[in-house]
Amino acid sequence: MANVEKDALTGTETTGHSWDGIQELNTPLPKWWLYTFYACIIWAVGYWVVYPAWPSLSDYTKGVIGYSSRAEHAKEMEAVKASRSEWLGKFEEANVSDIVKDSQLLNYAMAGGRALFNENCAPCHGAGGQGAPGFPVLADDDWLWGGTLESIEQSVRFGIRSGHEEERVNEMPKYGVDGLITKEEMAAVADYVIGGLQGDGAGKTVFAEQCAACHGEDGHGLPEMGGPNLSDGIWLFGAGKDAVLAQLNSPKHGVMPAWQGRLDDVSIKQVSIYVHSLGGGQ
Amino acid sequence: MKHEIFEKNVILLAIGILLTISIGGLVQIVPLYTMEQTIEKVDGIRPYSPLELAGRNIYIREGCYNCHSQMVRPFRDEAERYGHYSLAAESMYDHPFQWGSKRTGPDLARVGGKYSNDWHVAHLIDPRSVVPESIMPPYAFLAKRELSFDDAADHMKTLRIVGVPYSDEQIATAKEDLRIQGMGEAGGDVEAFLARYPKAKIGSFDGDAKKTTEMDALVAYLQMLGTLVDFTNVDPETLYR
Amino acid sequence: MNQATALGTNPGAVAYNEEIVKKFVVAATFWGVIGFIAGVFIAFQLAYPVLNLGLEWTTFGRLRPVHTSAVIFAFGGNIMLGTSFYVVQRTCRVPLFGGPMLANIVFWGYQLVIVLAALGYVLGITQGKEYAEPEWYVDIILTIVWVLYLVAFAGTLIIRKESHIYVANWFYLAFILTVAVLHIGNGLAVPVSLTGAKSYTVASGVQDAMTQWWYGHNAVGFFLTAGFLGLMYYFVPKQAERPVYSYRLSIVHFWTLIFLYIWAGPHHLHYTALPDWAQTLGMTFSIMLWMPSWGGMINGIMTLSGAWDKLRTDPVLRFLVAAIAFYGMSTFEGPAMSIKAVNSLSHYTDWTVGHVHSGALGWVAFVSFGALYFLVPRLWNRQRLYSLRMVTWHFWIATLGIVLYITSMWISGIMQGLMWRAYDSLGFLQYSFIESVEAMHPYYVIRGSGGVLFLIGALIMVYNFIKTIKGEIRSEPAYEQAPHAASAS
Amino acid sequence: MSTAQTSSPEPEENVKSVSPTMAAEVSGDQPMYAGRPEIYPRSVSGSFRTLKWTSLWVLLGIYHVLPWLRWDRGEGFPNQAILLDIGAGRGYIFGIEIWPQEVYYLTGILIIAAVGLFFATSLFGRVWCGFACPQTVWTDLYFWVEKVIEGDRNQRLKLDRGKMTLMKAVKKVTKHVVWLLIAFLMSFAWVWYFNDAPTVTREILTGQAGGWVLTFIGMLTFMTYLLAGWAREQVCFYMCPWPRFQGAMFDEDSLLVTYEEWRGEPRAKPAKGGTNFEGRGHCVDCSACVQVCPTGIDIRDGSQMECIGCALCVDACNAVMDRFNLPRGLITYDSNNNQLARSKNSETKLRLIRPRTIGYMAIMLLVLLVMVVSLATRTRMEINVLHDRSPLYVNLSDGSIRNGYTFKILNMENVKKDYVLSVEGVEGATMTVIGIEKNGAKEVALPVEPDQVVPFQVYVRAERSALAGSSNDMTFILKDTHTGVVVTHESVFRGPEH
Repeated sequence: MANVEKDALTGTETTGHSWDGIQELNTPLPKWWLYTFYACIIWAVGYWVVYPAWPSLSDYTKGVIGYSSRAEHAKEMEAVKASRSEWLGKFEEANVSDIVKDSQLLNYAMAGGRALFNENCAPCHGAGGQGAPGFPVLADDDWLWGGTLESIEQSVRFGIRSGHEEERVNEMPKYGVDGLITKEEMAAVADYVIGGLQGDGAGKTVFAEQCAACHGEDGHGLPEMGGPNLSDGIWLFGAGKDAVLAQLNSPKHGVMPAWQGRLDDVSIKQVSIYVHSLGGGQ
Repeated sequence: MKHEIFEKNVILLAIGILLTISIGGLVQIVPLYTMEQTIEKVDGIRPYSPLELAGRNIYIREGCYNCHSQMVRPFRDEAERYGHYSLAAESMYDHPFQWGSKRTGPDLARVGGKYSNDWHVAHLIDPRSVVPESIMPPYAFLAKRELSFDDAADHMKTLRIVGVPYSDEQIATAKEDLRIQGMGEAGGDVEAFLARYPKAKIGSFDGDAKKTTEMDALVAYLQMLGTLVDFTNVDPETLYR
Repeated sequence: MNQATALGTNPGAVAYNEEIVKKFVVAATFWGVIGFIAGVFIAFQLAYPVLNLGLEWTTFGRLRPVHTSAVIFAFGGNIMLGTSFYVVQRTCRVPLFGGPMLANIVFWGYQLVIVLAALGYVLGITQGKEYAEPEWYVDIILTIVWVLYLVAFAGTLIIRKESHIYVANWFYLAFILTVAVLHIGNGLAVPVSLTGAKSYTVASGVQDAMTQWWYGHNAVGFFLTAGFLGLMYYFVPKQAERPVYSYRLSIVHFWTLIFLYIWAGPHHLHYTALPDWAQTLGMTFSIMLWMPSWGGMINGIMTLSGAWDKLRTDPVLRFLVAAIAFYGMSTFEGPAMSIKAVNSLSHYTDWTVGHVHSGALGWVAFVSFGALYFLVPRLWNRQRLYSLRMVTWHFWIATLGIVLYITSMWISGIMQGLMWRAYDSLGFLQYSFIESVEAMHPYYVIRGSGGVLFLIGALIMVYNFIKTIKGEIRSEPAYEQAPHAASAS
Repeated sequence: MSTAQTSSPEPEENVKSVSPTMAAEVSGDQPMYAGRPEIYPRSVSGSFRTLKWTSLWVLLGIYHVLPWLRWDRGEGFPNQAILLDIGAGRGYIFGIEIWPQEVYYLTGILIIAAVGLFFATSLFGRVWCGFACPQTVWTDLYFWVEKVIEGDRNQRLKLDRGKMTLMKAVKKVTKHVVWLLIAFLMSFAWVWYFNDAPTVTREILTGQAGGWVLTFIGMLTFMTYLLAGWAREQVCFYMCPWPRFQGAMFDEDSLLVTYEEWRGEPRAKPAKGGTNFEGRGHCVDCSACVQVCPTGIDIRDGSQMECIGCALCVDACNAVMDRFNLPRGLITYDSNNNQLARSKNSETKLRLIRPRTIGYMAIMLLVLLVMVVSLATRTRMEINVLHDRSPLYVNLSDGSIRNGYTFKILNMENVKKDYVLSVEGVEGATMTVIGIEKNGAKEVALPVEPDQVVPFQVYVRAERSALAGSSNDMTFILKDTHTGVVVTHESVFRGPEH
């Protein structure tokens, strides 16, 4: 190499080249740099042995401990479940109205109930119990079968028209299809109902004869038998005269499964408490 | 020093560089195409309906990915906050992917069905009218602008070229499907539409049934995110890889 | 250095094309300021969302790519193109290959790409892939411009008059070639129609994610690291007037750096739906990358070590030293953050943003400022910069800005990550997401203020340049070194 | 431009004594890699050495003793004055308790630390590196151990060059054991800050400590031993970013360890018994400054990155100057400007107050002020309110509107609190709280246990007529009935479009 010079300051040789006045020294690399680099490589190789690492076109090396981030996660979630078992005992012993009196248990039930609700109930009742046409809103104060904790727990446990032996069930007659009342009577009672149950016409008479038994004299509903409140402007199968007429003609009936058997006892309590809270906690 | 040959020959240096930098990318990318288990075998994944696709394009246009991820990681806190971890299968028809890299706002991979349509619309129009602490920009203009997606079929054909299995039927009914999903029964045969796009959310999302706006499209997209796979029917061990 | 003569003199009398470098210098300065302003603006949008202005063109979502593209590709890109043209000519002792015509096409083509891309973002035309937002038609123009750039650069190397290719040019060449490969690989897309802007990427889902971060990480690796190392290898020894520390180290760290860097992409996808094996590779290669990255730092800093006494009197050298320090810090922090356990906390948070900016503000911008301060008086043939004192003030103010930026983002990121995974005593999530957003407010204000300081520094630089180019000299106390023996008696 | 190399009359000799980083001079085929040349610093005494000892013992003392201070916080709360309880997410600093969302104080501390470093450097150069950095402190301590066991510079040189004997082996083993013990103590103390110190000490000594504690101790012991025992000055040369930042932070008025080259050169060994310093420099070329340097450099080569500013060479040189009856300060703490002035015999000026230092001061004071004010005025109760998203609002059967809120109260005090919640902004609004208030009231009493975060499900109900539009601003007001302190939280009440 030509023009190898010695740098006066460091005593190291240059490579002998110069580019636009820039020269290069030929200093050996520091050892620690090399060793640290080696250490990183050795660590990496070790890591490859232990963990999934190198792919082929169809598979990859699995690593000696058979690690999978998703399997780890599943294990962690199992552990979380197990850690909650002490709470489960408390839930098994207490009934729902005792649970809500204990603020810790209540918070626990709310958190657990929310998760259960989102998983199991939200598909029909909507997130937060916002409801959908044909699926009751659970976030308001209008309860078809009663809004107390116990009523809700029973609805959840045994379902509505679920076929369970303790199901909640009722049936509205097919006034139109079966010709139980005339077209005119139907129109009159529909007007009466959407008119806010006011006035004294034919509609009121029909209502008193045909409807009051289930919906109550004043139309405020009879939750014991699942007769909906017709006076509150909250409509399960749609508002307006057409919807009311359709229901009179050939009523739709919602079905909710019995959750006993699908969810364990503790889960049913939790979800009932959560649903109860959605409605404001009657 | 043997290194001189590189220092004296540009072509050799260039070839050396190209070879050196090629290895990593090839080893990491190619097997993702050839290895079968890369994309989990789960039921329910389908291509986007035309309205969802339009919504997704708006999502991309507005740069939502700058602040929202769509990738739930397999951690306890994320499972409890967002839901089941995301699968590769769930974004297999995403051209491009929108996993994101920053959570200035929350993850959206499973936002579908979590909140009401009303909330989404109010929130997009003015985020602080529902969440006072929010720092999200307002997107009121989406509600005012009618969706222009007349070339939905062209978009779907393009996607078919890059591998999304849209059927001829789906492409032929693109315009109709757009209408049905944005208007419900008034737009056409809902059942046939649902057969083409199972689990799609139908209805006027912004509450105005007369026209389909960009807001409708975006909310339709948001409301289906992460809802296609029913995890109660999936054996978790089949997802390990 | 003799201050009395102009700095641009060219003793070799080779007719270097310096007009083109001037253009790039002006463009880089201009876009830099635009990019910094955009950054400050969107930073404050996060603190005060009313700044989104209720207009569709000014939302954070549309302006953020304007900021990132402006600083990376417009500011950084013009710096890279400009300095590479300057360096390659001088270290090959020949004028630029292809003549002024080719160089001008590259320059104007590149500016066109920037303008088209930025306009697109504001109007909502984006491919939706970070740092690769431009749609297909811009991608195509960029590809053509880039190939022409390669021709001009490699052509100059081929016709060189020096026997060996200087190390700076290895890095520049690796930068040009790799960026081309990455750009094409990640940009593959099918347009919906030839008359419309919209296209769909060829890859989807997990493959697209991998491709994107193969690109995204190596945009950092080859654009902002390898490319700027090339810059460093010229301007540091030049300004310090010292030989490069170690030629051997150059070789070892060059090849190991470019080989290992390309593997690190999957660390952006830890714990995602990317298969575990790919994540392992991403993490392990990131760790192995640590020493090769530091090789560049050692070569830079040890080159400067012989000129340490100049630091008190050479403000340009300050920028270069601080840049290398920030480079060392970021390339340590990076591997640390690539460790899966750390990443599970840091990912998706502001920590990443802070990390990127310690590299971007501290390394890329500072080394660029150093190069610009070196180039301007030389290109315009001035005796010196208008004011060296103002360079110093630029430095003091900018470093304070970085301190505010990094500390706030660091803490906010860690806090965000901790809040997301915090559990209460019953074992339920302690914080809702929005609480973490609310908690970010003070940090966003501090970060924005840091950005303002950084911007003020850059504006001082612009003023200094305008005055320098006008040929003015500020009357100020000169920087004088303490006497050495020779001058003592 | 003249640099150091032209000024050294005998560069070869210089080279030998300088540059521990450089490999031995090998012409032709040099090795690819070179190890670290061992440095054998000689012990020295003087004012800077005293300062360095003081700083070392004070800092080590504070570090090891601080976690043992106690502070009474009442029943059920840690009584350690300084404790970072990661598991519980609490930080305790004497009377101050920090919750996770208050970590922004840490930002303030970091900013002050960074600006403080800039500030100190602009005044006195690398004082941090020379006197306070943990790397310096422990390395210095290790040097001292080395000296006590193996003797001073010359004895150590001899020992290392000599053959392995029993004595040598004993010395070496002893040294490393002591080093490891110091490292162990260092890591032990680290753990005290994150656990109750007496408890964790007992646990470790009785073998009951958890895996994390042991892992930390093991790692930190190893790192301290490696860095202070083996890597030493290489950490400062190659790895640490602060030397570079500090290098960039010097200005002409910063006081640095400086060799007065204009006075010292040309250097020469004095003639026997010579006191005549006519026609030559004051440097007697005794190389004392080189021998005492912990990083093995020659300060006479000028300011260098490798210099950590510990000023031991000042002490060494002053002793020599005294012996020759020459003025002290051939190597001195001085600024560039003063050196210029001194060399021209003009007036020197210590410029500690200058725009830059004032600026740094101002920033530090400002940040400090903000921190103090916010600490002094912070309330130890906080509320977080999350408005329900589905449904946004509910129509009730009597036509009124109800909104749901997830309401969280943070009681950051160590006593049980009774709060009263009310709302403002929506006419006639009443609240129900699940599990607490069933019927709707304008004020609801909410009890919260000490140091707890408690969530409540709150429903607010209002008449349709009270609403101005679909979104109504509403404020929650929480009052501490004991102290009267009030905190408010802005929220919204949603209703249908009118």
